[in-house]
Amino acid sequence: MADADEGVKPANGKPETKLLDELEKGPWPSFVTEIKSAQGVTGGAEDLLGQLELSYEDKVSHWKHGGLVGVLGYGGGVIGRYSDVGEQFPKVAHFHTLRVNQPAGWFYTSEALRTISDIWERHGSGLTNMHGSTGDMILLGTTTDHLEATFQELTHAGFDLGGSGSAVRTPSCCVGMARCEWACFDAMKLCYDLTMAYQDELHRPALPYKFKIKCSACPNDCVAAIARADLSVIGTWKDDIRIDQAEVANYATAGVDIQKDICANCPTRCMDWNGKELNIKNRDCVRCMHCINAMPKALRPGVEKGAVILIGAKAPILQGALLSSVLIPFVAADELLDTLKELIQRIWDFWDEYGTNRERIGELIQRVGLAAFLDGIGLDPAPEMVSAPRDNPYIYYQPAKEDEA
Amino acid sequence: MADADEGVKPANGKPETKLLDELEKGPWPSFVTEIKSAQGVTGGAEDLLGQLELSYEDKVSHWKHGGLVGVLGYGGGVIGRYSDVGEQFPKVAHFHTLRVNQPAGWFYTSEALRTISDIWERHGSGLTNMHGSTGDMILLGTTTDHLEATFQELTHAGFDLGGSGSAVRTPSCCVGMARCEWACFDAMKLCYDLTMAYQDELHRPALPYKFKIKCSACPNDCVAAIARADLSVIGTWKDDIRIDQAEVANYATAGVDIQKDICANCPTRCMDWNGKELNIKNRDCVRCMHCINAMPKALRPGVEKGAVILIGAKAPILQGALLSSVLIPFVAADELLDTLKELIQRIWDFWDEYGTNRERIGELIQRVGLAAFLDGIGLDPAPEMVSAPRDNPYIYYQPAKEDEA
Amino acid sequence: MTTTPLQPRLTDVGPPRYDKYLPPIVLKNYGTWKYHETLAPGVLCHVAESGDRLYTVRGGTPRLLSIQTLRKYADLADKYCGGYLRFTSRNNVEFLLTDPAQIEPLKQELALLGIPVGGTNNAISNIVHTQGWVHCHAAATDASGLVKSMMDALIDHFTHEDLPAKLRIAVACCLNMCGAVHCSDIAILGVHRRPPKVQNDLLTKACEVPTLVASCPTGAIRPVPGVGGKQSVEVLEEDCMYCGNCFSVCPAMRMADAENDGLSIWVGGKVSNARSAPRFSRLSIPFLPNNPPRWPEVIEAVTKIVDVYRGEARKYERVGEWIDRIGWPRFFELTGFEFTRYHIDDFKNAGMTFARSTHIRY
Amino acid sequence: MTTTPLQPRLTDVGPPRYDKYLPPIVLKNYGTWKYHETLAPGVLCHVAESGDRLYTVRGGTPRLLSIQTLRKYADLADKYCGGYLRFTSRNNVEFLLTDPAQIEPLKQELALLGIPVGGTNNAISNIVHTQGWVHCHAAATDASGLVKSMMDALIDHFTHEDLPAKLRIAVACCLNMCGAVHCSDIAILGVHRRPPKVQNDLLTKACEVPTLVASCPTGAIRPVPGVGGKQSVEVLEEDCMYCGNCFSVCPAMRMADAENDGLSIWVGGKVSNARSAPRFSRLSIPFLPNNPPRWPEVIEAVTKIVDVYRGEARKYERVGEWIDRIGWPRFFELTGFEFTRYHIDDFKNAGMTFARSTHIRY
Ligand code: SRM
Ligand code: SRM
Ligand code: SRM
Ligand code: SRM
Ligand code: SF4
Ligand code: SF4
Ligand code: SF4
Ligand code: SF4
Ligand code: SF4
Ligand code: SF4
Ligand code: SF4
Ligand code: SF4
Repeated sequence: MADADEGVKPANGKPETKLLDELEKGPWPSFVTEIKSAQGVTGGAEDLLGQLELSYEDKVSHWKHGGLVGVLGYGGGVIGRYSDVGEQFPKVAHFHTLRVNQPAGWFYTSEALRTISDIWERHGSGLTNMHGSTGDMILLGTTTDHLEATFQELTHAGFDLGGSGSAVRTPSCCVGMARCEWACFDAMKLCYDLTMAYQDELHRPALPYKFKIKCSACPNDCVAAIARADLSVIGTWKDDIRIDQAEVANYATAGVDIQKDICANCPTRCMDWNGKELNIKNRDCVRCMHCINAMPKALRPGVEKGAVILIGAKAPILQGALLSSVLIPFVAADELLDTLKELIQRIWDFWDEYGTNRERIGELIQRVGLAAFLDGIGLDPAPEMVSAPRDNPYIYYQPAKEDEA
Repeated sequence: MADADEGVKPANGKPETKLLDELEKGPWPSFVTEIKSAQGVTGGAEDLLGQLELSYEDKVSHWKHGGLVGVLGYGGGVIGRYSDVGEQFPKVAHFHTLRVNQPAGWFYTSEALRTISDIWERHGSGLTNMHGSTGDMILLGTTTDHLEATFQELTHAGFDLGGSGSAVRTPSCCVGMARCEWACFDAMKLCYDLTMAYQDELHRPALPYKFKIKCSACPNDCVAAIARADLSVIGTWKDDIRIDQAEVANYATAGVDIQKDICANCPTRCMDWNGKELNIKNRDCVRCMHCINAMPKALRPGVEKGAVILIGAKAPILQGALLSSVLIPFVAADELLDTLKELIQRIWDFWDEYGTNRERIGELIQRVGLAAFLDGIGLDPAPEMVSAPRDNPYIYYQPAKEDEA
Repeated sequence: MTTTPLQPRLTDVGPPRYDKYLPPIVLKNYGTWKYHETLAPGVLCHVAESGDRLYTVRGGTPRLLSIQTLRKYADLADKYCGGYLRFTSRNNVEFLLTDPAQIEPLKQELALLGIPVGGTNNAISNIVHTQGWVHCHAAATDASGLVKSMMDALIDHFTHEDLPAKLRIAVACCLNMCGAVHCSDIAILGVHRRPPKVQNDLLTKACEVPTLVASCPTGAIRPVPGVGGKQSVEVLEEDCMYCGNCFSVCPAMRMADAENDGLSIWVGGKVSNARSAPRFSRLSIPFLPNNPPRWPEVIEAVTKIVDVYRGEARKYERVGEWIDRIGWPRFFELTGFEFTRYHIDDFKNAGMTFARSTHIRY
Repeated sequence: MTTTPLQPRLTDVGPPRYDKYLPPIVLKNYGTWKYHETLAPGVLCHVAESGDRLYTVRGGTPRLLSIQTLRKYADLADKYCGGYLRFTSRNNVEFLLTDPAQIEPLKQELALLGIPVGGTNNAISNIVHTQGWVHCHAAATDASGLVKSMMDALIDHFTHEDLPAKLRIAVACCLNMCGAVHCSDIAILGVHRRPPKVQNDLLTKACEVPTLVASCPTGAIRPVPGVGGKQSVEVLEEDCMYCGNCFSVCPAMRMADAENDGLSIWVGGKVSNARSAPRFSRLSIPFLPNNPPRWPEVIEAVTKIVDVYRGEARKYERVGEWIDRIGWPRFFELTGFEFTRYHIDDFKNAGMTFARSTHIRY
């Protein structure tokens, strides 16, 4: 380990940051510059810079596990963080983050941004993440005694904390109907409604482990729900793709090779192009979006819109990463909120009963089997739930067992 | 259970076979007729019929496990079988089968068939399977005292027993160069040479479990090696597919839709048809055979021929069915025998050391990991061995371990 | 039967040399075949670089053959083929001719003998199968009878090349799956649905308890004290999925159960590397009753699959490739088979079969 | 900092209503957008059924933003967008304009501020990343510094739409993979390569032994008697694959190791359902050293992948789809990366990744 005192804390009080300074060079906006620009606000940014420079020298993190810190009556929303070189960098000795629930679709007014900035100038390091990977606005670094005050100012400004711990995590969604022509349901509204429905579960951890909800309004999945949400709501449609043949022709004229670029890239090859008309066998279309993506002026999703509900995505630890898998193949847009609320309740009941500590819902399903999970939450099996039926003959036939009972 | 005495053994001595008689009706040749036609030979066929009728009534098998029966000095080649209704059907009370190693490619002369028939008339039920699933000629049913005599007559006629138990099993192969234009190596010769090389291992079980070898001379895999051989040798080629453009044009004239039937079915879409010439981007061709299969007069495998060596297929029990997977991506045809003999020895050494009782080689590889297996047999890892590299980050880095040691 | 020991005693002579029974035209053109043509269903013509032509007539067999029938084959080979014939990897018999004029007479004689000619190209070939009640202790069903009943129903697809592609059917009478039915376009599999009934006396005599315990894929067997101080076992019935492996290693674990044994049907497997990679068959119908001698429920189901496939698949699409294109939901819709909880995998790699995309057909 | 408690104390107010900060043009045309066009890299135009047009200018950010910068964004929004702006799911900032004449002035002002415009369509967008040494105890590497170094190298592909398709890069600083890097075209993952060093005093104070034992995916942790009669644990080093999950639940399991920590690189994942199904990224380089402040080895490797992909892939092919077509052997050949034993999976579903066909390119 380098001699920290020499390396990072010169006489003038501002840390010397030889290594980090390298990261102010180059064309991409620099996070080091950001940290430096907050140096005026509080000492936090300054000591953060010092500790970070030390990490760059040592090649290890200088943070320690946080304890249980938070605001009154909430069990989450704050990540406690302590420095293991706190004597050297006292202003980051405690350096907790607040997760602030973002507005749906990450829309702000200049006003809103300034309000947040002002609060964070009064109470924190002046540093943020816009946004955290789950979707929250992250207020990066403050001390325990400022948590409650920050919180109260936030709620009075119309903001609230997001989730952490074994709780519902801050739901997030794509921009959807606010700016996207492909939205098959109102992702921003649904995301908001669900967030409001689960304020208690979000703020007071009472689940076996974290539970993440993400809504993408079409199969392009611009919030990566399928990769990282315990419950993924992804828009789709049931009827035929709407085609404007004149616009198809325009694309062809403009140089799109309809056969090669569009038809040959269709996963089920359900399109035919005869040089004049594009014909889609909608029965075989899997709503992948490719043709629509490639010719947005010519093709549009159908009008019978809704969403697929998928379950169980998560990062690798413990039992290996999972992608969400289909739980309900289609729910009409206007039935989504009610269906989801009922479904989520049944899922939680099952999880509560059978889940072990720190077992994500996806892992529980892997452990007990999808069929048992469906039984448990009262859903009928459907072939859409699997990419293919089983190939192994190790079947636990139930009738035999029932006879015996 | 039905009253057997009433149902299947009337006064005249010949069993009444009401149910089986149903299976003499209909256009497909009947195995019941076959059994009946052997009734003259010995009592075996007769009592077999009786016992089988009983099974058809009872819906259970009336065979019991066999003990260790066999011929002098061999540990395999005979499947012992006893009836659990032996008092009723004394001529099948003992009813063992002999597995006779078939000639490569299942070629016979009328002479050879008659020789076998005569031996089996003298010593057995007069019933056979042409052939068993592994490939052997199956002589179906005799008593212990006839085994040795049958064996000796067989060896004097130039035949020998096949494998059973924890031994090398009778290798088998496709018709290959004897009648197929696509053969990329001499499957019949290789199969024969390997069979001869492992006579001892075939006849005297000394492996942890069964070990099956199958050779198909091209990727069509007409002996289903990849589905059921512990070691699969499957022919392929390295250079370009040979094209006769004139014949391609003939197929087109004859009604083959080259674009749709041929190009669009190519798994890597590496073919182009401009209405006149078929162009193959051989760099991307995975030697699937489809285009060649569909136009055998126009397309042929290249001339740099050899085989892929694959390992580990098996039926489901214990740990789930496995398909063979690539072990050596390419071995030139003339190096196959030597390469295989050396490889097999190394595989057996590893299996011998690390395999548990009744653990097929494929299961052992699953258990210890392919990389560890490769280390063990001294092969370098190659990307052709996997459909894709790992997706989980649970890597047992070795350097760290080595440092520590 | 008579017993005449021969001298000297020969061992390890191995099979006949690989070229011992090859017809002269094959020996001459070995490895130099150029292409082939199909002259009719079951009749192939292979053309060598030399220009020589070898004609093959393929006949269906019940696999279980008496020596009387083998001798008939030998007679036919002598009459038409200079004495040469072969069997195929799917238990058909092939007569190898050099004179094309002999094809028709041979076919007529085969017809008289009740031997159907066909099984080539996009036909249904012979059904690969196992011993069943004819010779195996483990069988949950008979194999030969099932095959006979099916081929009776499907024979027109053997004698006519009228399917989109090859269709391979196989039968195995228990989960050991002799014959590797697990990669067939349609596989019929005998299944038990009861845990083994432990026969204690036999067990203590005939079985090793540790081997027995280790034989269970799900760990459902555990040692318990038996009678007379010897160890026995008990089966945790909740954990047993009736695979029968314990019975394979120990006859005291009786599986057979007339009421509960039966058949399951699997579809979409393949072996060849043509177009798509080899793959396992997938569960189509979890259970049908054992209904000898003609298993009408099985015949109906298999015929249904063949008919739907024939009507819907595109040229060159094997069953599994066809289902890839139309999707499993549509397969169940078209066949009318029910999708049940049993179709959802719950063994080791189950998670890999969950539908991890929004690719859905409505 | 000052602390001013407010009255009444509000809780569970939730986030702002979903439509609270929407610009009037969005409120008017909500849910009735018709199509969009790209006017330039980073500049989109969405056209509503009503004919209204909404212009979006997308700027890159370092995600870690000071309030000074937020205020700058606010000023720009006031000046050009009636005060409205948004952030994207990949941490870019988007200015929402109704007057197309304002696009150029805005872009010029952004350029002055050093904010690059781009990231749309077939460009590289911003890199999703995590806390790293800036805020997390678990980090095996820094995230922000890596991202900055990479984006400096790749910025031309952000400002130009010059790739075959979208290319998504992500960084996670430990195997927890915050941000779900596991489905990225290119993922950079911080890794440990040493088993945890157990700190006994801390352990007995801060950790529950059963939870700790249960936390290990490979069962490498077992309880042993600790000092003073309290339980502690030991790590079976042979079984440890350095995932760090034990450290997540117990600070006494120290993972950080300056010498042995480093990076791995993964490729070919995707999230969208476009064309092919979503999929995980696959191991490309098992280990590169932690070399701050600029991680040249990582930059070189990532640049290599991007360059090869750009040169070889067809239009619309994401990285994984491109590799599907050319095969993994060729990927390793083209990039010059070594294929090692580490690339071969040995976790639970490993067998499913073995090459179970003869489909090989030579
Ligand atoms: C702040 C954030 C990363 C970021 O820089 O954006 C983050 C930071 C941490 N994550 Fe995470 N996770 C963050 C999004 C994610 C995501 C992505 C997502 O939510 O979409 C994932 C992958 C998806 C998933 O949940 O599976 C993720 C998977 C994890 C995991 C492993 C997952 C698991 O449940 O097994 C852990 C480990 C744990 O919970 O013990 C973890 C744990 C942590 C902890 C709390 C570390 C710990 O062990 O206590 C990190 C605190 C860092 C700090 O000091 O601030 N974090 N974490 C993200 C939350 C910001 C926000 O609220 O917006
Ligand atoms: C005769 C034959 C079926 C047939 O009617 O054709 C057969 C019959 C038996 N097989 Fe088999 N197997 C036969 C080919 C196969 C094949 C196919 C192959 O070899 O290509 C397989 C699947 C491939 C594989 O090996 O994985 C096969 C997989 C099994 C298994 C389960 C596999 C495993 O190793 O786990 C067993 C169970 C065992 O060995 O305990 C088994 C066990 C048996 C036993 C010995 C029953 C037992 O538990 O003792 C059967 C004896 C029946 C009898 O009374 O004659 N048989 N068995 C086949 C051998 C004929 C021949 O030599 O030509
Ligand atoms: C005679 C036999 C080899 C042998 O040594 O016995 C054989 C012979 C030929 N096979 Fe085969 N195949 C034979 C079993 C197989 C098997 C194994 C099996 O069925 O158990 C397969 C793998 C089946 C699978 O994938 O499940 C097999 C997959 C093929 C294919 C690939 C078909 C496909 O599209 O998937 C071809 C190519 C074709 O037919 O276009 C082929 C093509 C051929 C050709 C045309 C090769 C040639 O040029 O001579 C031969 C005649 C074809 C025919 O029957 O239509 N052969 N062929 C086997 C005849 C069995 C039978 O009696 O029906
Ligand atoms: C703004 C944003 C949503 C939001 O609520 O924030 C968004 C917006 C749009 N996405 Fe997206 N996507 C956004 C993140 C994503 C993500 C998530 C991610 O990257 O983490 C994905 C999944 C990526 C993946 O598969 O790994 C995503 C996959 C797509 C696709 C599918 C591309 C493909 O071929 O795989 C399209 C269609 C296309 O671009 O042709 C698409 C198309 C679009 C369109 C064209 C939709 C529209 O008509 O408005 C929008 C502008 C496109 C653009 O950036 O080129 N969007 N899009 C996100 C911008 C992130 C950024 O700053 O770069
Ligand atoms: S997920 Fe679909 S609806 Fe949502 S922003 Fe992306 S493309 Fe638009
Ligand atoms: S949405 Fe996808 S599957 Fe449907 S027609 Fe278009 S490209 Fe094909
Ligand atoms: S595997 Fe190939 S070489 Fe052998 S018979 Fe079949 S098609 Fe011919
Ligand atoms: S052999 Fe298969 S992969 Fe190769 S060109 Fe022909 S169809 Fe394509
Ligand atoms: S499949 Fe089972 S019952 Fe049939 S022969 Fe093989 S071991 Fe015997
Ligand atoms: S039948 Fe199979 S699962 Fe049941 S006890 Fe026997 S070995 Fe175990
Ligand atoms: S990926 Fe690991 S190190 Fe990075 S923020 Fe998440 S938990 Fe911390
Ligand atoms: S690092 Fe992971 S594998 Fe190693 S002991 Fe800890 S939990 Fe187990």
